[in-house]
Order: sequence, then C-alpha cells, then structure tokens
Amino acid sequence: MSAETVQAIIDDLGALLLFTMILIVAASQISRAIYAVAAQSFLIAIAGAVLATATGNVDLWVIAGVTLVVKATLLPWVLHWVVRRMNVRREVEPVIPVAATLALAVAVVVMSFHLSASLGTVRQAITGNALPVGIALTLSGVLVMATRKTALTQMVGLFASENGIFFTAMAVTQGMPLIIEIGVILDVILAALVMTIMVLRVRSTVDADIADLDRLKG
Amino acid sequence: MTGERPIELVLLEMALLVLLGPLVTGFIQKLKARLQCRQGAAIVQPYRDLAKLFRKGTVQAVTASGFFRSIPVLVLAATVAAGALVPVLRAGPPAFPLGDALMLLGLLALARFLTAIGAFDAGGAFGGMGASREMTIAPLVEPVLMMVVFSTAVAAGTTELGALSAHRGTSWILDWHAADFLGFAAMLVLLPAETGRIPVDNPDTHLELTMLHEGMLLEHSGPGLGCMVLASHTRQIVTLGLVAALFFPIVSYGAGAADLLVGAGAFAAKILVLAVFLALVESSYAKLRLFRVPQYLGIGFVCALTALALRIL
Amino acid sequence: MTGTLLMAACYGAGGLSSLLARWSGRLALGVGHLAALVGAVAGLGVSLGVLVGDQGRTLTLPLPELFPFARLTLAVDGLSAFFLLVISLVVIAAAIYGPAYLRAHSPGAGPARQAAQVLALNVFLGCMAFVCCAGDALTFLLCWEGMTLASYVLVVAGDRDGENARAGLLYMVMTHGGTALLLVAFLALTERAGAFDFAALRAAAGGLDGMTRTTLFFLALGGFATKAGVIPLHVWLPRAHPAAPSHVSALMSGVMLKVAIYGILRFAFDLLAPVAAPLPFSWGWTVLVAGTISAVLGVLYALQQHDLKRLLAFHSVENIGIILIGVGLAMILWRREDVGGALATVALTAALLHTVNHAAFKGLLFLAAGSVLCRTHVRNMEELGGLARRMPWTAGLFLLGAVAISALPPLNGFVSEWLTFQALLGAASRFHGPAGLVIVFSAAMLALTGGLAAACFAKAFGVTFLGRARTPHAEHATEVPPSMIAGMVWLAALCVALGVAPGYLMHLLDAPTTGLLHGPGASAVVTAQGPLVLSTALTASGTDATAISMTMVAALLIALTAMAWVLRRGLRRAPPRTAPTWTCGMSPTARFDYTATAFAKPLRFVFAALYRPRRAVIRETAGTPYVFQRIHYSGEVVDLAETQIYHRVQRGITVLSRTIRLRSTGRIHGYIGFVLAALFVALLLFGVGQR
Amino acid sequence: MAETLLWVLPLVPSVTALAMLTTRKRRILSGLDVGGSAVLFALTLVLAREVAAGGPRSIGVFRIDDLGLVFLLLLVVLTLTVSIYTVGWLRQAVAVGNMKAESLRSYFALVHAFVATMVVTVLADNLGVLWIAMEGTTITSAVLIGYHGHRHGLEAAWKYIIVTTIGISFGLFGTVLVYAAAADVMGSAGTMSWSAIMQVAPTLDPGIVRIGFIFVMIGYGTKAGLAPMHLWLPDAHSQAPTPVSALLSGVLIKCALLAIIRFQTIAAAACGPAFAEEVLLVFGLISVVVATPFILVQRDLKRLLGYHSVEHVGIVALGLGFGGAVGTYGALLHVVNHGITKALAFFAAGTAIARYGSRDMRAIRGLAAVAPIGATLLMLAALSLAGTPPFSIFVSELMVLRAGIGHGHWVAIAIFLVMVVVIFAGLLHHAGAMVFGEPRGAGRRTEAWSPLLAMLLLAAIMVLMGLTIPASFDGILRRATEVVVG
Repeated sequence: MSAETVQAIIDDLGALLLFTMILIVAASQISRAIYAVAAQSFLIAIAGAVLATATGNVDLWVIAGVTLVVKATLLPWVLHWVVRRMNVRREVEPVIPVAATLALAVAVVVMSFHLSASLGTVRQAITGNALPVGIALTLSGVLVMATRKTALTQMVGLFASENGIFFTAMAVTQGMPLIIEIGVILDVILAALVMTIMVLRVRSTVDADIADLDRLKG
Repeated sequence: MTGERPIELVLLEMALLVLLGPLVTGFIQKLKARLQCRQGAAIVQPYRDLAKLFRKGTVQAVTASGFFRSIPVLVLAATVAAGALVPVLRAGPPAFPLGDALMLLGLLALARFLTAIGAFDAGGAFGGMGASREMTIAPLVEPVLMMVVFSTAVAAGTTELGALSAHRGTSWILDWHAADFLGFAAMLVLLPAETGRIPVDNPDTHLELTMLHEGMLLEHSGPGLGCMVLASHTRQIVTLGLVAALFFPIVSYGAGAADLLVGAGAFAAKILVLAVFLALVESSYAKLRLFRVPQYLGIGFVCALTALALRIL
Repeated sequence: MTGTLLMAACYGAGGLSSLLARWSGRLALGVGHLAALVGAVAGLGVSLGVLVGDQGRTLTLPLPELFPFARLTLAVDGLSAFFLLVISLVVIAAAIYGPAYLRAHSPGAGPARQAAQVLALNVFLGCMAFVCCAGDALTFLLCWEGMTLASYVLVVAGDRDGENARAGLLYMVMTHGGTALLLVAFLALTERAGAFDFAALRAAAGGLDGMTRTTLFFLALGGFATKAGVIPLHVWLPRAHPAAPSHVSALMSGVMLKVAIYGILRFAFDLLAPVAAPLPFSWGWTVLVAGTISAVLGVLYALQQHDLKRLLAFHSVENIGIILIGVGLAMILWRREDVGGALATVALTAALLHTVNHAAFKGLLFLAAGSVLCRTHVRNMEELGGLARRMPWTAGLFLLGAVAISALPPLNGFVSEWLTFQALLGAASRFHGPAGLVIVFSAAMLALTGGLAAACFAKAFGVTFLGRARTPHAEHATEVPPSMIAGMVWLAALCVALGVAPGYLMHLLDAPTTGLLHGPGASAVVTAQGPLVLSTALTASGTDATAISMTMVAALLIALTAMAWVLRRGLRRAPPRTAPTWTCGMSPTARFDYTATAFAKPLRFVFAALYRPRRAVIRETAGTPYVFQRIHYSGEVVDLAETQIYHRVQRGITVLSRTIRLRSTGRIHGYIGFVLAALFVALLLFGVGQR
Repeated sequence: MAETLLWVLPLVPSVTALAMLTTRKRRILSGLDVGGSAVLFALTLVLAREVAAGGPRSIGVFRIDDLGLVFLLLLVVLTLTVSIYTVGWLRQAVAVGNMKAESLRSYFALVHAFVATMVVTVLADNLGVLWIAMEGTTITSAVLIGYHGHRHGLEAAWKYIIVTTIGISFGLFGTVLVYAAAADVMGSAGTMSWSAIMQVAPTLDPGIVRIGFIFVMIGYGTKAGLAPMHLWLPDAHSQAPTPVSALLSGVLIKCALLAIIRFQTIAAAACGPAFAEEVLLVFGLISVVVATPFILVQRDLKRLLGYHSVEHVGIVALGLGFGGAVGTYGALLHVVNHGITKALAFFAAGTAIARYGSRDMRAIRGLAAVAPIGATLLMLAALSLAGTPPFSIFVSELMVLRAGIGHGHWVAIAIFLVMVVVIFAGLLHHAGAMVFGEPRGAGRRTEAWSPLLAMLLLAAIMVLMGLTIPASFDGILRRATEVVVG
C-alpha cells in the first residue's frame, strides 16, 4: 500500500478520532462517554495495524494488539464495572455548560492546527494531520477532566488524552520502541487501578464523589 | 587681624563684667521705677542683696541630693566663663584662643541646663514647672541666636567674637547692610527672652504661674541663692555684651591706657542703651502667656532667617 | 596581622565558651565576656597599629579559600582601623559591664539562655569587627548579615514575651530589606569586576557611567540608611534597641549603627568615587538633608518618650543624623577646590569625631540606664525618681553622659558639633543662592537639635534620678556592683578626655581622612596651631581662622568653680539646715514631683503639628456632673513615619494576600484548568509562529 | 564496577521493599529501613568516587553523569536521614494512633518502592524510561499521601494523582515530539537515549523541539510544582506523613527538575539557549510571585512549607533561566541546599506538630520553652529558608542573583528581591510566633533521639554548605554545569 494511501487513511482516522472526542465532550451520560473512549482506542488500534502493514514494523502489530485488548476492552469494562458496582448517578455533571465546553474544544482544535501549521518543515517528518489531531485529542481530553464533576468522567478524559498521545506516537514516529510502549501502557493500567481503588475507598468511607472533595484550599 | 588681646586683659574684662552685672540690673530696676512714677530702690540695691545673701545661712530641702549644693557653683562658674569670651575693651581675637560665640552660647546653655537640674532636685512642683518652661523656651531661643551669629559670621568668616567685632571695624549704623538691621531686630526680640524679662519672663514676681527662671531658684537659699542671682546678673550683661560685640563697633584698637578707657566708656554707653531698651520694653508691655511665647520668638526667627538669606543670596 | 587573628580567636573562643553553660551558666558568662574583652584589646592594638603607623599602610590577610567563586580576605586600612577602634573602645566597657548585669538583671535565666546570649554576643562582636575589616564584598556581606542575625538573637533571647519577638521581627525584616539593596549594589560591581575583592571593585567602578554610579550609590545608601536608622527607615530602631540587654543596646546604638556609617563612607569615597572628579551633587545633598531631618525628628520624638531606653534609642537616630550632616558636607565639598579646599577634611573630621563621641556617651548612657533597669526592673521613668541618693555613681555618670550628649562644653559632644557648625558655616559662606540657604537652615536645625537634646536630658535625668522615689521599685534600689561601675567609668573617662583634649585624637584621624580624601590630614587642618587648639579656616583663603581651646576653657571653668566654691561656702560658716520642700504649705509627697509627661507637655504643644498627639480624658463623675470621682488621662505621640507609611503598606499587603487566598476554591477542576490554561498560553506565547 | 553499580543501585531499594513484606515487627522494619538506606548511601558514595575518577558511565538505559550525581547524592542523603527520623517519628505516631501497627510493612515497602522509582528517574538515560519512572513515582507517592486513609488524605492523593498524571502525560507528549525530531534526523536508528539525542541535538528541527519542550516544561513542571501548575503541591505536602513530605519536597520535585534540565539541554542545542531560558525565567518568576501571598497569610504549618517549595523551585527555574555557568551552577546548588533545608524544616515542623497535635500555627506557641533544641532547629531552618547567611540557601541565592545581574535581568531581579523580602517577613513572623511566647497546649517532654539525630545531621550539612563549598562537591557541580551549558 502506497504512502499516499496510508496518509489518506491516517487522516481519515484522525478525523474519526476527533469525532469521537467531540462525542466524549458532548456525552451526557457516563456510559456513552466510556463507549466513545472504547471506540477511540479501537480506531487507534486500526491506525496501528494500518501503519504496521505499511511499514512492516512488527512492534506496531504488537502495540495495536495491546491497545485493542487493554484500552479498547479492558479499561472500558473496568469503568463499566465501577459504574455498576457503586450505583453513581449515570448523568455527566458538567462544571460549565456543555456548549461552553464544546466551544473550548473547538478553540483547542483550531489552536493545534494553527500551531502545527506554523512549523512547516516538520510536515514531511509527520504523517498528515497526525500532529494537530494528536495535540487536539490530548488537550480536549484534559478539557473534559477540567469540566466534569465526577471522578469517573475524569478518568475517561484521562484515557482520551492518553489515546491522543498514542496516536501521535504511532503516526509521527512509526511507534516508539516497544518496551517503552509497553511500559507506558502498564503505567496507565496501574494508575487506573490506583484511581479506582481511591474512588471506591472514598465512596465507602465518606459517601461522596472523590472529585467533589474541596476541603483543602488556600 | 587687629589688636591681639593678651590673656590678662581677657581676665580683666571678665572680672569687669562680673562686677558690673548687678549694676545693670539695678539701673534697669531704677529706670523702670521712674517710668512707673515710683521712687524705686537705689541703683546699688542688687549689691546689697548679694552681700546679704552671702552672709545668710543655708536651708536645704530634705529631698535634695548631693548635687544640689554644687549646682550654684557650677552655674556661676559656667556663666562667668562665658563672660571671658566677650570683647569689652578692645576688639580682635585674644592672644591665646579661648572660645568663640558658639562656645559662649554653649556655656550659657550649660548653666541653664544645670539650673534646670537643680530645680528638679528639690522635688517640688514649682521647680519642675520652672525647669519645664525654661527648657521649652531655651531650645527656641538658641537656634535664633545662633542664626544671628551666623548672619554676621558668614560675612566675617569667623565666629570668634573678638575677630567679629574687629571685622565690624569702625563701620557705623550708616553702612549697615539690610541683613544687619534684620539681625539686630531679631536680637532685640530675643533679648528679653535671653535675659529673662517681660514679655517672656517676669523677674520680679514669685507667683508660680508667671515665673520661669525664678521658679527654678525657689529652693536655693543663702550663698547658693547668691551665686544663682549673681549668675543671672552676669548672664544678662554677657548677653548684652554679645549684642554689642556683634552689632556695634568697638571704638578703640590701640593698646594704651587711654584707648582702654575710651573702649570702657564706649562699652558702658552701649550697655546703657540696651539697658534702656530693656527697661522701656518691660514697662510698656505685659507678660505673654507661655504658649504665646513661641509666636513671639517666631518674629525673631523670621528676622534672623531673612537676615541670613540676605547674606547668602 | 597576628592581632587580627588573635581578635578572631578571642571572639571564637568566647562563642565556644557558651558550651560551658552546660555546666555553669555563670562560668560561661564570665569566660565569654572575658574573651570578648581580650578580643577588644587585640582589636585596639590592631587599629592603633594601623592608625599610628605610617600613612596609607594597609594590613591584608587572605583567609582560607572557602568559596570557589570568591576569595575571602581581610584588609585593614585607615578607615577600617578607625571604626575598629571605635568598636573596640565600647566593647571593652560592655565586656567589663556585661556579666554582672546579666546576672543581676535576670537571675532566673536558664543555662540555655545564657549560652545563647554568650554565643550571640561574641558572634555579634566578631562580625561587627570584621565587617569593618572586610577586604572583599563577600566577607562584608557575610559578616554584615551575621551581625544582624546575632543581634536579632540577642534581642529575642532577652525575655520570653511577645514584645521582644515583634521588635526582633521588625528589625530583622527591615535590615534584611536593606541587605537586599546592598546585595544588588555589590553584585552589580562584582559582576563588572569579575571578582569580589574591593580593589577589583574600585577598578570596575572606574568605568561606570554617571547614571549607573548614582543608582548604585543610592541603592547602597538605602541599605545602609536602614541599618543606621535614618528617618523614615528608623522604625525598627526604637523597638529593637531597648529590647536587647542593656550592654548590647549600648553596642547596637553606640557601635552597630556606626558600621552603617562606615559602609556609606566606604562606598561614597572609596568604591564608587569617580576618578579624580568630585562626587555627583545629588549624593551629598541627599545625605545632608536626610541627616538634618533625622537629627530634628529624632530628638523631637525622643522628647516624648518616657521609656528610658527608648528615649536613648531615639537619640541615636538624632546623632546619626548629626554624623550624616558632616558626611554629606564632606561629599559636597570634596574635590571642589573652588569651594572646598580643606573644608571637606573639616566636615569629615567632624563626622568621624562625632562617631567616636557618640559611641562613648551613648554607650555610657545605655550602661547607666541598664544599671537603673537591673536594680529597679522598670524602664518607665515615671515610676522612678530619687535614685540619685540611692545610686550616686550611676547618677553622676548618667549626668556626665547627659551633658556630653547635649553638646554642652566642656565635654566631647560639644567638640564634634562645633566642628560640624564650622564646616556648615564655611560651606554657607562659599555656596551662594539656595544651596547656601539649605546649608544654613540645616545649621539652624542643628542648633535646635542641641537645645532640644538638653531639654530632653534635663527631663530624663531629673525625673529618673532626682526628687522623690515614686514607686517601691525606686525606693528599694541599691548601687550596682563595682564591675558595672568600672565599665561606665571607662566610657565616662573617654567622654572627658575627648572633650578636654580632643587635639590629641586628631592624629588618629589622619589616616582615615587622608585615606578617603587624598588631601591634608585632620591634624594638619584642625590642630594647625598645636594640639591644644582646634582651629578651622572658614574662608577659602584660609585667613580669619576661628580657634578655640577646649583645654583652656576647661581650665578656666575649674579655676572659676574653685573660686565660686569659696563664695558658696558663704561669709558666715552657718551649718546648713534642712527643711521640707516648700509646696505652699502642704506636706509634700512624691505626687508633687513634676512628671516626664508634664515636663514635655509645653514642647508637645509647640510642635503639635509634628507630633499629632492623641489624648483621651475619661471622667468618672458621681451623681452630678460637677463631682469627679476619678479622671483618667491617657496621651501618646505617634510616629508619623510608622503610622503613615509602614502600617498602610503592611495592611495593604495583608489584605491583598487574604483576598487572594480566599479566592482559591480547592476544587480539582480549577487545578486541571490551570494546567491546561498554562499549556495553552505557553503554546501560543512561545510555540506559534517562531521559526 | 561503576557499570555494575548502575543497575545494582535501583535494585537496593526494591529488594528492601520486598524484604519489608516479610515481617510485621516495627523494630525489624525500622532496622531494615535504616539498613537499606545506609547501603544505598554507601554504594552511591562509591559510585560518586568512580564517576569523579572516570567520568560518565552508562549501561543499557541507565547512565550516570555529574548532573545526575548531584541529584542522586541529594536523594540518598535525604533517604538516609528520613529513615533515621522515621524510627522515632513512627514510635510516636503509632503511640497516638496515627499509624496502624499492623499496616506498617506496606508503608515501609511503599516508601522504598518510591525511592526506587526516584533512583531510576535520576539514573535513566532513556527518556521513555525516565517518563515511566516518573509516572511510577506518582503512583507510589500517591498511595503514600493517602496513606492515613482519612478524607483529607484521600482528597489530596486524588488531586495529586490526577493533576500530575495529566502533567506528565503532557511530558510524554513532549518526549514523543522530541523523539520524533530525533528519529527524523537519525532515521530508522532512532533512539530515545538522551546522550544519543544530545549527539545530534544541534541538527534537530527547532520548531518541533520547541513545541516538545513547551509540553515537557508544562508536564514535568506540574510535577516539579512550578506555578501555576503547583496547586496540588500544598495539599499533598500537608497531608502526607511527615517523612514522605520531606521526600516529596526534598527530592521528588527535584527529580522533575532534572527531567526539565535534560530536555532544556536538548532544546538549547536545537533552537538556541535563549528560548529555553526565556520559558524557564517566566515560570520561575510566576512561581515566586504566586507563592508569596499564600505564605504570608498561611495557617497550616505544612502547607506553609509546601508553598515555600513552590517559591524555591521557582528560584531554581530562575537560576536556569538567567542561564550561563553562574546561573546554572547556582540553580544546581540551590537544588541541593533547598532539599537539605526543606527536609530539616519538615522534620522540625513534624516534631512540633506531633507535640502540639495540630498543624494550625496559631495553636503552636512557645516551642522554645517546651522543646529548646527542636525550636532552635525550626528557627534555623526558617532563617535558612528565608535566605540569611551563614546558611546554605544564602549562597545559592547569591549565585542566582549574580547570574541575573550579570545578564542584566533588572526587572526580574527587582521582583525577585521584593518577593524574597516579603516572604522573609512572613516566614519569620510565623516562626517567631511559634517559637517564642508562652507555651500552651503542650508539656515539656524529652525530645526523642532519632529525630534529633536526623535533624542535627541535616543542620550540620546546612551550616557547612553555608560556610564553604567543599572542593570535591564543587568539582561535581562544575562538571554538572558543563553538562548543561556545554
């Protein structure tokens, strides 16, 4: 498959990723946000596979597989389990109106494209729109964390921004060294576990959402 | 510089001042009495008082400390020493440098300081009151006096009184600068304050609420009081001598006895004029309230400052 | 050389001796102060060695290489030696006085406290000495801050009440701010020079342009003025000095402030001085005006103090002002041959002379106040009185100091003020126009200062020592032990010697004056007619010299006193009778005595515009408003600088911080938002469009 | 020898951590704790000697140069003192029930795991490994912060883990970009090894490196507690157990700084030093300014110290931002000095808090009366933090100032000095209020020996570093400076 096609595919995937990100930002229910993240991870796995076929880089196959298993399946399942385990309110509670969040997300996307446009020489070093898309995904993932009340949505946002990084890593650099990728993923899993434990502990000790605690200030 | 004054002459002048001090007071008293259509005491009355005081015994307050007895001595010594710095008979700096106008003012201030201390010692209310008022007036008088001295010193380039009067030379009122007039005016304003007379102080009364200087002498008695009184006489004539040295020419520069006599006569005349001025002021004004005094001295301050300004600009 | 090492060793040993407190606090006190004494004597030796020796000689002593970027050195030239002399003179007295004082004042002090005091004292002394001997910027700064820190410890280690802590805090913060300014001034030079030692700084300063030079000078001036307590940077001084143990107060007031003067001289005439050109006009005039203001306001505030040590502290502000008048004049006149001539030397001599004089009498006064304090444990003079009969030595020595500080002949205060006056007059007769007026006005203010100081000390001495004892504290006072008296007598002797025979000190002033001004030495100018005569040439031509002889006047005074004493004995030898003080026939009690408040009241009226006095009168009436049961009067005089400047600034900062702090909601979304915003802004600022 | 040490070094704390899980006895645990730290300390000294003798060594993804050595030394010294301190602190904490005796082993295990991750961050040559280790420190320390398990602890831990994870995910993004630029130059042989990238750094694409560095700056800057990403820091430092606070503030934020420095060198080589210095300068100033008001009106003692860390990290950033040999030297020196002093401050504060049973400074009064030594040490730490000689921080701040004045950053210097003086006032005000005055709410108990020993050790180092810089250490610092500014 030729470089153009690969680039075309990656660009399309990027567009899809942005779409899923918008879904996440706009999601009114936690479960939908989780599904969106799963879809995002799935798309990234596809991207990995495409690049793997294009470059014949075995590592990318492995990474694609791991992403598929861990991020598209395991983590969403864990999140769902948590949602069921502690029957939290299923609705996403925004700190600022969803519309405002969307506007911000748009600003982020524009900014990231503007940014990457400003460094022309890097163009050929990078496959298509991977860089701006990656930046956009990462930032708007964090945006979600900043604008959603419940702990679970924050975790969702975290995974979304991780996805952004992964996508960039694949598309821009044809994959970082395998060991590093694995380590990163393991770290993400560990962090997720610790966070889950914390959420549950707070839920069990003081009946509140850990993201709502704001006694420490000043 | 003209007319070196040998040390013995300086001492002679000092003795002269001490001896003539009471006479000036007596003269002023007599003149006042006349102006008030009274007979008044004899001019030599102050000498009689002193003689009487020195013959009396001493009564000391139980609360007074060891300092009390030595206060009059030190006050008298400081005042008389100030007298040594005033040129009387001849102009020109002394043969051996002794002190200048600043030293003179310093010695007078020392005397005043010690008097105030002595007033505290007995521990009565009047002494403290007198000291407080005296030490309120003094810091306001001294700067103005200094400024008057400066106004002439800046021109003469020295603060040594003998040299100053020598520099003044034989010049006479006619070729005074405006600065001199203003300075002299300031001096005239200050004189009553410095000599403890109406309108600032009233030397005749012992009524607590009006007196400043006398209040500090209340607890002194006998020879001690004599020393204090003599000191105040001396202080008065020394101040007058200061004015004379600053503003009026010293007539004679020669070394002969005749010149000395002329100088003596001239000095006597000058002192007489100033004494008359004091007597006139005292019998034509009423004493000011204490807190009006600063305004009164303010006049002097303004005059002196203007005099300086005219000198410098 | 060896002397310097010996000095260091002694202060070090003194510091270590604080370990003895582990076994016996008393022993630690003794040994610590003894070491300080020996150190001071060594310092005396070093300074005299430099001052008496051939001119322009400089002892230098490289220290072991401690920091890779700067080599620490000690260099003792004339100026350093002179200030080292001043320090040593007062330290000797303090070291003799100290142990007995500390034991008598706080018998209940634990060994820990005594150890802290001994350690801090010796560090303090050592740092002070070595600030003056510093040969490079780093040594200077280290010792400078060490000095501050040690004195801070001495201030707060005194008593355990919050007042000391607050005073110490204010002191520490203000001086730290000053040090910050000094840091900038020094580092700006060192970075140009590429080295820290003064020689290199001098060389580097040679190439500065006028603007930078002046900026650096004013930075340094700000730093030093804070330490010297120049109004309006003085507010820490009247709080911190009284809080320290009295002999430390004597050191802080009498010596530590002088170290700041040393810094100003070092910067103005040595480090920053342009090559063979007069100093910029702005320097001298600023210093002169600041000095004048400090002198007048300092004494005015002192007049209204009833706390003995606080009063003395305010007088330090005044005297620093007087010293600065001399320094400012010297700056103005230096190297201006058309007007200056030898007059710059006179001005600088006056300043240096007043430095040592103030060290002597202010030290004496603080020690005497300390004697009162440790016998009565009262600092408010309203509660004292009648101590002259119970503590005759202390009273007499205090009186001596009072006469000296009031600039009355024949003591030393008069000499330096006389020189200052002469310098002022000389400058006035040269400068025409407004400049001359400013000079003359400051001369008048100086005169006013002298008069007010006399009034203030008449009050302080009279109310504290004379009359009746107003409280049991004062009634049961007894004379202090001989060692304390010895300490005071040493300083009193200095006051008398410097007053009666100042001419002999002038040779010691030669080295600093020539070293700084590269002109004729002090002795050549001031004692041209022999050591017994002080003379100055007011006119540029040098004719019409004004000459006085303190010695002669003193002799005359003594002779006259003898004669007057004969007179006082009276013609009839009647034994003196004693009778109660006359109070219009009532039987007198202590309540009849004039209080300090009452004494200062007229002046408070006269200068009400400056004082802004606050008074509150509370009347408790019985049934009818015409019968008073009790009238309670309370009045105070506020320090304008403090209320108008410092309190407002402090309040402003605090309120601002509070509001900022309250704004912060502890919500995590805010945290994340900040991170995101930071990234966003950073990307836009630094990332976009730079190619 | 040295190469072996390189991979032995991270193993030591890991093994200690595992060994902790085998017992429950407090004494044995404490013994293991101190022992492990001591071994780590000793081995590091050997390594330092080797490096001083033979220059940088590397094996696999690990590499030690003088830059890393500076941080490693700080790390091991603090670890050792923390272990010593913990002995006495733990006894008291268990006595009053702050720590549950049965769960001690997990605590110790976590602490050493934490140390192990930090060792890896310092030794990592591979930027990816650096990132992984950094995330590892986040996870372990998050658990430690929430260790007390009460509401506030968990809140602080949650804020900490979320914010820092976001932060270093940005860090990862930056790493990816830099790696991309490197791969672009090196082709298929693209590697994430810092030393290898430094070889080709000048040829990297400036634009992408710039964006990468900004991401890294924000990311690791969050972890380092630079304002305005610092908000998690006071919470975490105030809620963690005292020894952990000391480690967090003394070492962890410094490790993040090390990461920033590593990338700064790359950025400086790729797009000129001016850019990186500008960024660092801005964030340094912001940190110093932002910290000030919170220090002035603070009531919680440990939060106060936390904000102080923000200020001092800002000062380090300033030093790096002023740049040049002097500034970098000063910044590195300040890293060490602040680590030592801040640990001492946390120890002293911890003992005071334990004595009065409250972190509220208004409740702590008259410490000098009830605990003279502790009070003195607290005062010393406060004075040193405020930057008075003869304590270490004065020297490093002096160097930073020199750099700033030398390069003529007058505005920055002015702001910096004003803030320093104001902070000095605030800090001394708080310290004086705690130390002096009449004691209330605490009786005079004898002060436990082990905390005192730890504190005296640190205080000794503090004063020593204030009076002189030992030649050997100076050499290390100089070479480290060369590593940074070339």
